[in-house]
Amino acid sequence: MRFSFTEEQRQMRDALRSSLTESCPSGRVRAAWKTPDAALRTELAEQGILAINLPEDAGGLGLGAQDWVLLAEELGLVAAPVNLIETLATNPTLAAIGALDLASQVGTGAEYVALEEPGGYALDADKAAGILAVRDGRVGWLRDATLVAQTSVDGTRRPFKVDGRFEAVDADATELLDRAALAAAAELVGLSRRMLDLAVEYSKSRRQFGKPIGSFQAVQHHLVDALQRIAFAAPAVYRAAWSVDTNHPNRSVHVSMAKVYASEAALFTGRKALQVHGAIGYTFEYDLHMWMKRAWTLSSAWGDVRHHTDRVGQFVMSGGQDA
Amino acid sequence: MRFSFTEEQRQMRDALRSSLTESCPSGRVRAAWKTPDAALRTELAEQGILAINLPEDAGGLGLGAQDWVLLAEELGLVAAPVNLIETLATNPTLAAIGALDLASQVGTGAEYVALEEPGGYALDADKAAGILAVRDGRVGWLRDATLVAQTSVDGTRRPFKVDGRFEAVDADATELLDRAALAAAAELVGLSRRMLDLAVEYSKSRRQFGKPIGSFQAVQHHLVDALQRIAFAAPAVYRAAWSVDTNHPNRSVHVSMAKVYASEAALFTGRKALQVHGAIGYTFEYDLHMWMKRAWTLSSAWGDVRHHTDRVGQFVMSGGQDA
Amino acid sequence: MDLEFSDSEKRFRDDARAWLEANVPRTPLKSGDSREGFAEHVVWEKKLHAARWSVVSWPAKYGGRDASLVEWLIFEEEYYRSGAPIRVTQNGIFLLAPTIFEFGTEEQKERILPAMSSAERLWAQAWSEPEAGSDLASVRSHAERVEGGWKVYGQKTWTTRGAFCDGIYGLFRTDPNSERHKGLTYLLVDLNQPGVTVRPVERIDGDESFAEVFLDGAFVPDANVLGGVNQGWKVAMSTTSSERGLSLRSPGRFMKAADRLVDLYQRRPDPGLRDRVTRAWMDAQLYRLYTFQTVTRMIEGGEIGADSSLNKIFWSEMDIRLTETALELLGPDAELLGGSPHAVDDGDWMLDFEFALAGPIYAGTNEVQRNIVAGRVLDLPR
Amino acid sequence: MDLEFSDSEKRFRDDARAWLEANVPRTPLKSGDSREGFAEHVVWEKKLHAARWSVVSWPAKYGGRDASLVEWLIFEEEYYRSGAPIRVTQNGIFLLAPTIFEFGTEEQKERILPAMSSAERLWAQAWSEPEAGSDLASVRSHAERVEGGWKVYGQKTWTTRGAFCDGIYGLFRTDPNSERHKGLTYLLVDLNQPGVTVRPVERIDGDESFAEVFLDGAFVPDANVLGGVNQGWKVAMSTTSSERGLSLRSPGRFMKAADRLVDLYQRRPDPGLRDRVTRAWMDAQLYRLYTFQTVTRMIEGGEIGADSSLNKIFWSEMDIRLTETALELLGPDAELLGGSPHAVDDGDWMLDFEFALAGPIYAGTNEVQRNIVAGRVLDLPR
Repeated sequence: MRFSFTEEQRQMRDALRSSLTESCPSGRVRAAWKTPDAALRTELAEQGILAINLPEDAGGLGLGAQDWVLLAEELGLVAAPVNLIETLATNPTLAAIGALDLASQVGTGAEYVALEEPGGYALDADKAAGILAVRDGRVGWLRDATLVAQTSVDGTRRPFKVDGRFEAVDADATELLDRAALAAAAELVGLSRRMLDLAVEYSKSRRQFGKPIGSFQAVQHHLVDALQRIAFAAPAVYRAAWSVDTNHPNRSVHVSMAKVYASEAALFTGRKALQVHGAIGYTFEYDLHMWMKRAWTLSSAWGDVRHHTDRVGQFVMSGGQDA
Repeated sequence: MRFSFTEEQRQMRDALRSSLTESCPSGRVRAAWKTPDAALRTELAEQGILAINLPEDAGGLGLGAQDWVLLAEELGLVAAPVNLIETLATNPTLAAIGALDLASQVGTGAEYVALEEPGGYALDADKAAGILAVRDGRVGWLRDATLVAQTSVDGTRRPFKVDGRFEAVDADATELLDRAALAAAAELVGLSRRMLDLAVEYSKSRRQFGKPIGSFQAVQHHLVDALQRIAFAAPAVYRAAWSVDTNHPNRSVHVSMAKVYASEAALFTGRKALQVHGAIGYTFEYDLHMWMKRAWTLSSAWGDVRHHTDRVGQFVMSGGQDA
Repeated sequence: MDLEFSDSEKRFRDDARAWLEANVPRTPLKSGDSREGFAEHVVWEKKLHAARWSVVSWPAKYGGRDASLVEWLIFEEEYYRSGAPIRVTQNGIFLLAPTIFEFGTEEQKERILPAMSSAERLWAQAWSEPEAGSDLASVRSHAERVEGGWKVYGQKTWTTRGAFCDGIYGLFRTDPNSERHKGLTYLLVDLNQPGVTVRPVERIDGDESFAEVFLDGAFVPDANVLGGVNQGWKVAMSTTSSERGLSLRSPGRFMKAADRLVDLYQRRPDPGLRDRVTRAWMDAQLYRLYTFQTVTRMIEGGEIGADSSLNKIFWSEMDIRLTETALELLGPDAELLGGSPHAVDDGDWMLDFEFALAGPIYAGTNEVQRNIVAGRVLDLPR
Repeated sequence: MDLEFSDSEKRFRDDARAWLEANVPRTPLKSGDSREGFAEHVVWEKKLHAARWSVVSWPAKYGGRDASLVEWLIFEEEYYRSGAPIRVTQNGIFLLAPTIFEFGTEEQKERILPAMSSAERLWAQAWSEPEAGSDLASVRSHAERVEGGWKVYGQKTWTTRGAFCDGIYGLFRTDPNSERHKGLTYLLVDLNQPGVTVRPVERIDGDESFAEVFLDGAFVPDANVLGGVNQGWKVAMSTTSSERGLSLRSPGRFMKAADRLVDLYQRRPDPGLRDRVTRAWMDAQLYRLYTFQTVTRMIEGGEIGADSSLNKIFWSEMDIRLTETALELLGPDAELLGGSPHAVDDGDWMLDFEFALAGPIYAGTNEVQRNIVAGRVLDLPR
């Protein structure tokens, strides 16, 4: 029993944090609301992140969820305008079906494979070399797809309603969607951490009634409650990464728990952060809303709280044990 | 549109408050945990309260729910160890089935008619001249009843599991149970008000960290949140009284709303009051727990929050309108 | 107690409903918080006024119908029920006007109120400043005495629709040696004059309805002092009490929202959310009951007082619960904005949710409201 | 990351489970918080000790097995899973002992710990006083210097099972000129001596496990000073940190409660409460994960620190949600106490709920815990 990351995993996290702090300030996120940020995929590819969980014969690092979960969290921390979730989810599927050429091109950032969310939308489907989808419990390609562009409340997301000829492949659908839900949960933890940081910093500098608002117990307790949810969501996410890597018999239950707690932590933290900020947080000019909107969308994408609670409920009510 | 009580109704309320403040201090409630307080029924009878909603030809005052709802609230305020709910509920039923002799004896306090709660228990059934029950939507007497005594967490309540030969009578079951739920809701509002008062007073006198705990924002906001729930539950209860009197087409919906909000206000206020008190509130010697336990029992008796929410839900989802 | 409406109240409702059904635009207007939409809304306001529905509770001489408070609530219910456009005049007619009725001179009433009810001149509130949000007494904007009036200096923020309105109202420090609540004056400032710069600020929902107003020597004639020099705090408290009380959010708004939510549930049922949908409907009804109780108390000579703070806490948090429930029903469709081909209800729920999130912030944060109730109602120590 | 248990950990679990299955009393004991039940529980504690299961993580020489923290958690899981009696020794072994391990002399360890692990001498905490609850630094009980030790005076309250135990531990003001955190000393006071009066205080659940302890010149030998004269605050903070941290409420307790709740749901299903039952189960699992993460950090050289406050907030509020859900499932049966012929699960859920309600109060109220996190973790200003 050892519930911690390796030194190497933490170093990869730290390295990505350094590079993103430099390369992906909030202004870059804001710019991506106007113009999609194609360069960011390339930059991540250069750091090996798009190929992290591809096999070596597809140019990948052959690593697993425990290795990328902290990186996905980092992308949340900066609200990076890039679809890493889809890539982390589909990479092992591409390898499993032997699409190694395509996989290696995804790894270099030359190509992008879209994945239809369970809700029926696929991000950036117009730029995808292929669209994977799950239909009736099976994975497959959507060929000759028709795309209907939608507008998301998060301006960096470009969802399309997709439909097409379904061409089944031999891959595990639950594994695929579990990876996506896990990556989303990790991003949500990162988003939450940053929203809390913003609110804590603001509460120290903003003065009302002659003192910093962060000295008022009501504000303090809002922030502590958010911290508590984040602090407890994180181990659920990390455990799920281990369960994905080890293909634990209760993997899906663990992923669902991760998604539930991470979604709720992000929604709760967003609300409390906005409340602590007051009107400034309600402006487009201030950064908070970009994190908050990503939190709203990721918490309902890849299975929302109801969906994942229900999945755990089915396990528990049928006598499932996890201790 | 006039949503207020008459001067007369308020005077009756004030008169009962004066008399109960004198006659029913918390020590009397405490004593009733050991020995049932038979005298209190007689005292209420002498003030006409047991006969308030009996017709004049049964020695009653011929008044309605709008006249007794504030009185039930007063009984809650002092946690009076008496089953007024059953009497307020069954009186009109006794009149409706022509049991005027029995009704007049209930009105004088000489007899007591028990009413089986929807959960299957009847209070003080061993002392009852008769036990009314609702089975399959019909009202009737339980004749030759077997009684199995239970122990309630509220030591002033003496529930019995009852069964017997069901002898149907010609009375409206929903009306009967609506009156009981309304009376319970009113008592819950009174219980809540007193628990809040106790907590407010305690928070002003108890000092920690060099000041009254009532000056801490966290404590203040606990108490305000309780006050808000009580302040909003009360009009729901008062409206339901009017709807009972006018036999409003949406009477049951209004009663359910009253019971839901009053139950939640009482449960919430109890929790917050206990938290504000700390350990002292957790002792048997201190009064708070007697109010709190009555709140626990009355919130689940006569239809709990789930039951009444569901009843409103059926109305709403079937297109019911109430404006 | 009589919770039936009187025959005349019922007739009033029928009249309002009939007019609204005949006149409410069938195609929704553009957002009243955008410049283009604002103009469309002003046209609608003028139409309302022409039929004497713009300010039903005002005296007829100012454009109203002398309606009772109950009738006003009935009108509000019908207004929201009909799906009529939001009132871009609301910060004038609901927040400034009650203060003018209470503190204004006859001259002010006759000059300001008819132009307000007819939407000739639109008013924006200017309470907040960069250093004064919930802490209203820390305003720094000030006014200097000049011939015939005042010159005003400073910065006001979050003046909703300030970029489109004609005037603002707010507090200015008129006694430079004063502190906090003292030495403040309630002034009405014309925005169409030199010394005024208005910078629109985009909100998170994409509308540009916030504005920052920079004042650098704009002139305010003595006639635009409301309630006396250095009396501003008292006058403003009256306004904020109206703001928090009855008029800011009437029950009809939430009853309509709850009905829409029930309708959404019926189209996308999810048994796990049924109780929450029911509760949202119940909450809206409860808010209506509470309001009728308050109105009765006012009619019988009572006051709103600090109850308006309980009120504000209730509706603002109810609105969030309600809209959150809608988003949960929508699940992955929740994120789609209006204009998206697959958006449900044209994406309105997300906009409603975003707007609801502002509820616990504006008009005095809910933390401040709870402090007010703790001190004034529960008499808790500071 | 390796979330599997090692083979030796699995063997440890198997051993514990086997012994508990063979030895846990089949008929539940009377409440350990009643005098009669307490005696029964002490018999059980001695049996636990005889098989060396009473303090698994202690060194063998004090009665333990030198078990790791992970093994201790495993033991706790098995202990609760087996339905074994509550530990009436817990305020000694979980709260006092860690402080003795950290601050005690060798003599103290050898004298106190074996008698504690064998349930020869049972200890009660004496933190609270009438004027010192969450504000521990305001203790008024004091100790006067005498030949060979101290005489103690004052009143301690809420000393759980104080009426049945042999000794108490707590803070006393030893420097009469000191204030607040200074001049306090951590003393161990024998209750079986003149100058000690113990008054049982009944709790709301009917047990008499609270006690008030009146001290009027009782003697404390120098050997019972823990950690040095006037060093009491530092020593006590160590204890309360243990108290709030790992040992007070181990995950096994809530996992067992969640399993019982799922079982209750299966007997009395109510789809409207299904998600909440599921959530209770998830919460217990989450608490386990959080604890394993903390234990790993400690094993790797880290400290609990203020995280223990987050921990306490979580489990105490989870426990209330869990037991409230059970009561809602029970509906009108919830009020029936044990002994009632129709009580479900012998009325345990109501007792569990009542006990859960105390969670946000004892061991430092949750308000104080939130203040601690705000200050120490978020570094918010005072």
